[in-house]
Amino acid sequence: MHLVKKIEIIANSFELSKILDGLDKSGVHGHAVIRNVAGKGLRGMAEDLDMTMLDNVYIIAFCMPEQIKPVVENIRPLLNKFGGTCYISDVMEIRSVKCVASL
Amino acid sequence: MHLVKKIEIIANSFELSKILDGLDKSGVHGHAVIRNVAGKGLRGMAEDLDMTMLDNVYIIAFCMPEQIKPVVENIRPLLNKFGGTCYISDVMEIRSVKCVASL
Amino acid sequence: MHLVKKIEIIANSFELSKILDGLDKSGVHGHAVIRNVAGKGLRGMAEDLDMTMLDNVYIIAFCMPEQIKPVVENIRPLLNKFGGTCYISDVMEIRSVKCVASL
Amino acid sequence: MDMNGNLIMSNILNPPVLFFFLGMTAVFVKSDLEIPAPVPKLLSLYLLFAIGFKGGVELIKSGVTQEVLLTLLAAMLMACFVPIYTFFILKLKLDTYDAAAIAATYGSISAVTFITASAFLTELGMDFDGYMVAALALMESPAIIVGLILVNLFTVDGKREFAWKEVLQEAFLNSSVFLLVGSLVIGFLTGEHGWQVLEPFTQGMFYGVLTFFLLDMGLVAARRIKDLQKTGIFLISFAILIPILNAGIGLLLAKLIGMSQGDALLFAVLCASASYIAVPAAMRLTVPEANPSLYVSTALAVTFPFNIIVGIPLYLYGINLLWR
Amino acid sequence: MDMNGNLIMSNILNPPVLFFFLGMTAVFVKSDLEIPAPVPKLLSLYLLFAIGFKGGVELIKSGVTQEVLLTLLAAMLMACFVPIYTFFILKLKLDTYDAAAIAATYGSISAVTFITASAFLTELGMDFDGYMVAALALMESPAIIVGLILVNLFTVDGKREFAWKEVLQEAFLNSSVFLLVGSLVIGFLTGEHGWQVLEPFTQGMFYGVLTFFLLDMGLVAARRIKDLQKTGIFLISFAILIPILNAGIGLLLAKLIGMSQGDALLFAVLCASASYIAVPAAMRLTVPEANPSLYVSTALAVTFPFNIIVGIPLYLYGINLLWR
Amino acid sequence: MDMNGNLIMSNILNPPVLFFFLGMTAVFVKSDLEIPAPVPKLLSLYLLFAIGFKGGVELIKSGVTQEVLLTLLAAMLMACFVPIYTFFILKLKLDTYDAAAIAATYGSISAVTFITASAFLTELGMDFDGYMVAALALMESPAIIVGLILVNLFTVDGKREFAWKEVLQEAFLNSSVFLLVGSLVIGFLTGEHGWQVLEPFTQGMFYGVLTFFLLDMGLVAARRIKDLQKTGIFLISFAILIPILNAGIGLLLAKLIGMSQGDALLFAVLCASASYIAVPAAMRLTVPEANPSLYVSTALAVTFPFNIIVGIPLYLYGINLLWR
Ligand SMILES: Nc1ncnc2c1ncn2[C@@H]1O[C@H](COP(=O)(O)O)[C@@H](O)[C@H]1O
Ligand SMILES: Nc1ncnc2c1ncn2[C@@H]1O[C@H](COP(=O)(O)O)[C@@H](O)[C@H]1O
Ligand SMILES: Nc1ncnc2c1ncn2[C@@H]1O[C@H](COP(=O)(O)O)[C@@H](O)[C@H]1O
Ligand code: NA
Ligand code: NA
Ligand code: NA
Repeated sequence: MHLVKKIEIIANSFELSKILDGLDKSGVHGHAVIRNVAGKGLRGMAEDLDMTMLDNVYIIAFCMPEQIKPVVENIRPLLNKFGGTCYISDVMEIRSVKCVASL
Repeated sequence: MHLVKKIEIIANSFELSKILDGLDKSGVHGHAVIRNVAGKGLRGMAEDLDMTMLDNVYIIAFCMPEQIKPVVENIRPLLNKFGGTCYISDVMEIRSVKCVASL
Repeated sequence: MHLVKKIEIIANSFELSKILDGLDKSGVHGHAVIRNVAGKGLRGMAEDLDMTMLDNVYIIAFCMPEQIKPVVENIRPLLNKFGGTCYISDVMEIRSVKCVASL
Repeated sequence: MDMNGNLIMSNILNPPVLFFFLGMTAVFVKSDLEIPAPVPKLLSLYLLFAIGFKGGVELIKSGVTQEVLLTLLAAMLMACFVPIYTFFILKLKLDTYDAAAIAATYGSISAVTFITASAFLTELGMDFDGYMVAALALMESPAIIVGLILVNLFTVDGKREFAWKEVLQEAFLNSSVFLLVGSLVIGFLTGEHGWQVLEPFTQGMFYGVLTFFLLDMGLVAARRIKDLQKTGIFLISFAILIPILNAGIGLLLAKLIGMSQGDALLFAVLCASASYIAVPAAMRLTVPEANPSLYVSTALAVTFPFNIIVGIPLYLYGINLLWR
Repeated sequence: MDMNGNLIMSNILNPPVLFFFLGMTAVFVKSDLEIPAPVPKLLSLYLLFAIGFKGGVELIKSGVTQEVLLTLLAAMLMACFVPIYTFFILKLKLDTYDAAAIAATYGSISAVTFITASAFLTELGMDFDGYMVAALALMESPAIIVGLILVNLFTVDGKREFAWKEVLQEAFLNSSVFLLVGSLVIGFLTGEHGWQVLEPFTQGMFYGVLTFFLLDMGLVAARRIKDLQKTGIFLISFAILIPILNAGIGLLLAKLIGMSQGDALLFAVLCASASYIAVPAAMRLTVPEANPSLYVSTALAVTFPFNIIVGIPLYLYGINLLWR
Repeated sequence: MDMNGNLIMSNILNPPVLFFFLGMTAVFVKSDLEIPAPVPKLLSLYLLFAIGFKGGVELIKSGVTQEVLLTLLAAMLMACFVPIYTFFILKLKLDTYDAAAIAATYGSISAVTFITASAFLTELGMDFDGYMVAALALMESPAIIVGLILVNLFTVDGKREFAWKEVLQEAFLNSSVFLLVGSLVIGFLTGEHGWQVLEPFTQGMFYGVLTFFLLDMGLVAARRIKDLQKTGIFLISFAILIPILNAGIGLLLAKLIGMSQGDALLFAVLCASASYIAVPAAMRLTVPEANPSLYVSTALAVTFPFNIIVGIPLYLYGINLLWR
């Protein structure tokens, strides 16, 4: 097992493609997306979900520690413009044939 | 980037409003909620999902470290009474115009 | 509060029962499952979701630190064969009547 | 017995019951068939909407007569009586919390069983009255309250603090009761005119949706069956015998107040059925000490299939005897 | 006034409107009734599909006459005029961003309000033309563009860089407009023959699905009502008075170009209604500075219920006066 | 050729095919139109339920004659022959794993293509037999087994341990096969009587649901098209030519055993179509070495649209020639 970084982003669903592009540009090509996330942030409730298209997505991406810097640079402007939050933490990856750290 | 705390709660969906109230009272106003979470805990499977209304929710909230104490005080009684689990970990927040740490 | 381990697994939905069996065998009996997770990994997009049955699940399980070793042993072969990723991190558990650490 | 056998066969050879079997079979042979959430919830909302609306439309035709009031009174009575008497039977083997929760489950009703019975009547060409839907709505909640009172009376920490407001809300405003009563009232208000415009939706598709829904119920019930091992023989017998007993009492009451045969069957089915949605939700909230897998599994994996497959034609057989 | 009262009553006693009330009531009494996602989205896709297809089939019958072109021209005109004049009213109290976003919301339309009005007409036995659906489609997008131009003109950092490509895409290819126009074109291409095979699906179930959908709209609208406290009396008055005004202008225009009564009602409803789906989505993307709870809540919690309950019969009353 | 052109046109001008185009267009113009999960799954369950049930009801009318048995035999034959011969073609360019997976995909069938063809026949007023649904069910699974045997024979690590129990389960009890066969049996058991009560649901809505579903299939197919770049010209040609070849073989066989024209079309379509649900799921499980984007994308983005748009009328043209 070895250390990798976990990126968690919660944002409005319309930002999704922009954020995934941002991750991709930063060299983070793997991700998982959970849709239909309700929530409350600084811009008020996102409760109507798919009715008013104001629902959130929860994006998880695991990457190598050195990729964090470009990710921050690419994602921060999006958060500043459209809202949403991004957090980074440490996790250990179980080595498998194809894993983040083996790339 | 600066340190904030991540709170993760998995509980039955009927506890949701009580838990969100508890977070709110503790000064944690932002949260994200994922519904329709299946699972198995100490009270058995939650598989029937929306059929028998025994499905779970997964609640994520990021907050300042000093808010953890009141959160624990407010949430623990709910977990003791109705079940569910609550975990806390460290994450780094990407500073954006409006972020937890900038409040 | 005391330290427990968080296991996160993202894998194709058809692996779900195998993975849950693996966790169970390792002594980890509690888990939560989020379905309909879209994503991109090394085997390409999982976008068609329930149409082509290539959607992912996101499995979360909290356990005692000493359970990690058997979990890795049981899960790694599945990841090697069918794909998917598994990560482990440290979290603090809020003690409640019935919690992982109280078992 | 021949007649009874015939009734069972003609019940079983109905698409809804056969699809219920198909769902159970899928679980037994480990097929990966599943009706993904939230489809089952959508179907059940539709069924409540359609049955409530139809009941309301027919209620305005029949009017609120003495017959109606007697029926509703009988319904109320059974909804209070059943949880009380079953509680004491259950106490023989279980602790107060579990006994009260299961008693409440059996005091309340299963709308799907009712709907399946009404579809069965329609097929046999037997009439029933729209106000039976009102009885259905009325019988859903009282058992929840009775159950809680029982817990209050029979637990040592006498002064258990219940959030009564919350309990009443859960009992009378939970989504099934609310939608059923709401649709009934709207059906009543819009009457024949409203019926005509909604007919292709509420009537035409009704039988098909019920069939599809029972496919899912079969899946859900069968998945619950493995829970039954832990439940023990006492509860399994309870889950079959008590419905028969309740149906019997219901039929006698129905005969007494002179219900029609169709109404009597529906009433018996209401008495015999157990709740696996509203009451479990309320019980987890208000009696968290009780074990959900006990009250959900007995209601869902034993009583529900029993009523759908054997109960409905059996009670009809009873009616044939009593009303002759 | 008596006539008007009658119209309101006969509108209110319709299942769709009553179920809208039921949804609102559920929120007020804190019932846990909810239509789980993504069912509301499915229902709204269905409604757009059905209304678009029907409109297309009828358009091929009527042909593209001068009448049609005049109607579409009037629609275009109102879609551009409304956001401009309301922007200046809103600027009196709000900043440019919020004013432009709300103006765009009211310049666009609500398909559900249109559909409810068309169901109301059908019940009253009043005819309307299929090409009104084309007007509906045409009025959805222009306000988004107008709103953005207003932001561009009235903010200090004059040279705001808009991703125009993205904006136009959002305006003209968002899922509602796309599905509506697509279904219209397909209806036009397949004509009477396509209509017959799809009829049980697009026509038979239509009224029922609308009813069910309005139940959900009631839930959504009522949940938004608490947001209104922060909105203030200015916006609430705006959200009632401007629709009436717009409907009035619409009716005069309709009279001028000689629309039929049914078409005039639909046109008035288009002018009076505000978008709570397409425009909010576009505004969050293009004017993130504006506060979504302002433009969503006024459109959804005030204007939408007002139009559904009071507006539709009120505008019909106006037609009765003007067309006499 | 004129006749063929006419057939293509009258096929293309059908609502289902036009909505399929609309879905593809939505992706090409980057509209955000989407049918949210799990709606597509619900629609496909409905279609299997309806077609299976109808097939069963009709099977009881026709009885199990020699004709039926011959048809099922032919179906079985093609389901085993196609994966074997295509495997060797594919091996020319691909490794064993990918070749076996793709071969299995083309040996199996696509229920939606079959259903679209049957809707097309209904519109043309051409009859077909209910037992073709049994052929459909029968042809879904064998290719999975054949594919695995091929992998076993042609990979170096000869003694690959397959969990055969799991494989057979996946092959014969996967949700599509299970629901289809189950509905067929239930239709057979309930017969005309069951048909009548379910008719508004299984028949009335059928065409509309198919249309709506094809809208989603258009979205899904078009999203897959970008994968085709990596696929290369060999596989794309394969995905068009092999279906035509298979349909041709199917037609000859059909002529040989004397099928009716309607049945022959359905049989040709079964031979020509490729599975993008059951087989891919089984292959990911049993041959994880194969690249899913190869076998899913060719089946979904090339063969499926080809069959829906060009294939069905083309095969009918062939029938016109052969049966003349
Ligand atoms: N402190 C927080 N913890 C968890 N989720 C949050 C938090 N703040 C915001 N969110 C999520 O991020 C979404 C957008 O936030 P915002 O841009 O602040 O409106 C919200 O709807 C929440 O789902
Ligand atoms: N150890 C665990 N890891 C992950 N999720 C858990 C764990 N224990 C319980 N849960 C989740 O919490 C829900 C309620 O747990 P319980 O109150 O123990 O029945 C379960 O249905 C699971 O979804
Ligand atoms: N680096 C990553 N970060 C987050 N999720 C991932 C990552 N890599 C793979 N996944 C998820 O795991 C699934 C299976 O991955 P794979 O086996 O590599 O195709 C993908 O569809 C993603 O949802
Ligand atoms: Na009962
Ligand atoms: Na407007
Ligand atoms: Na084939």
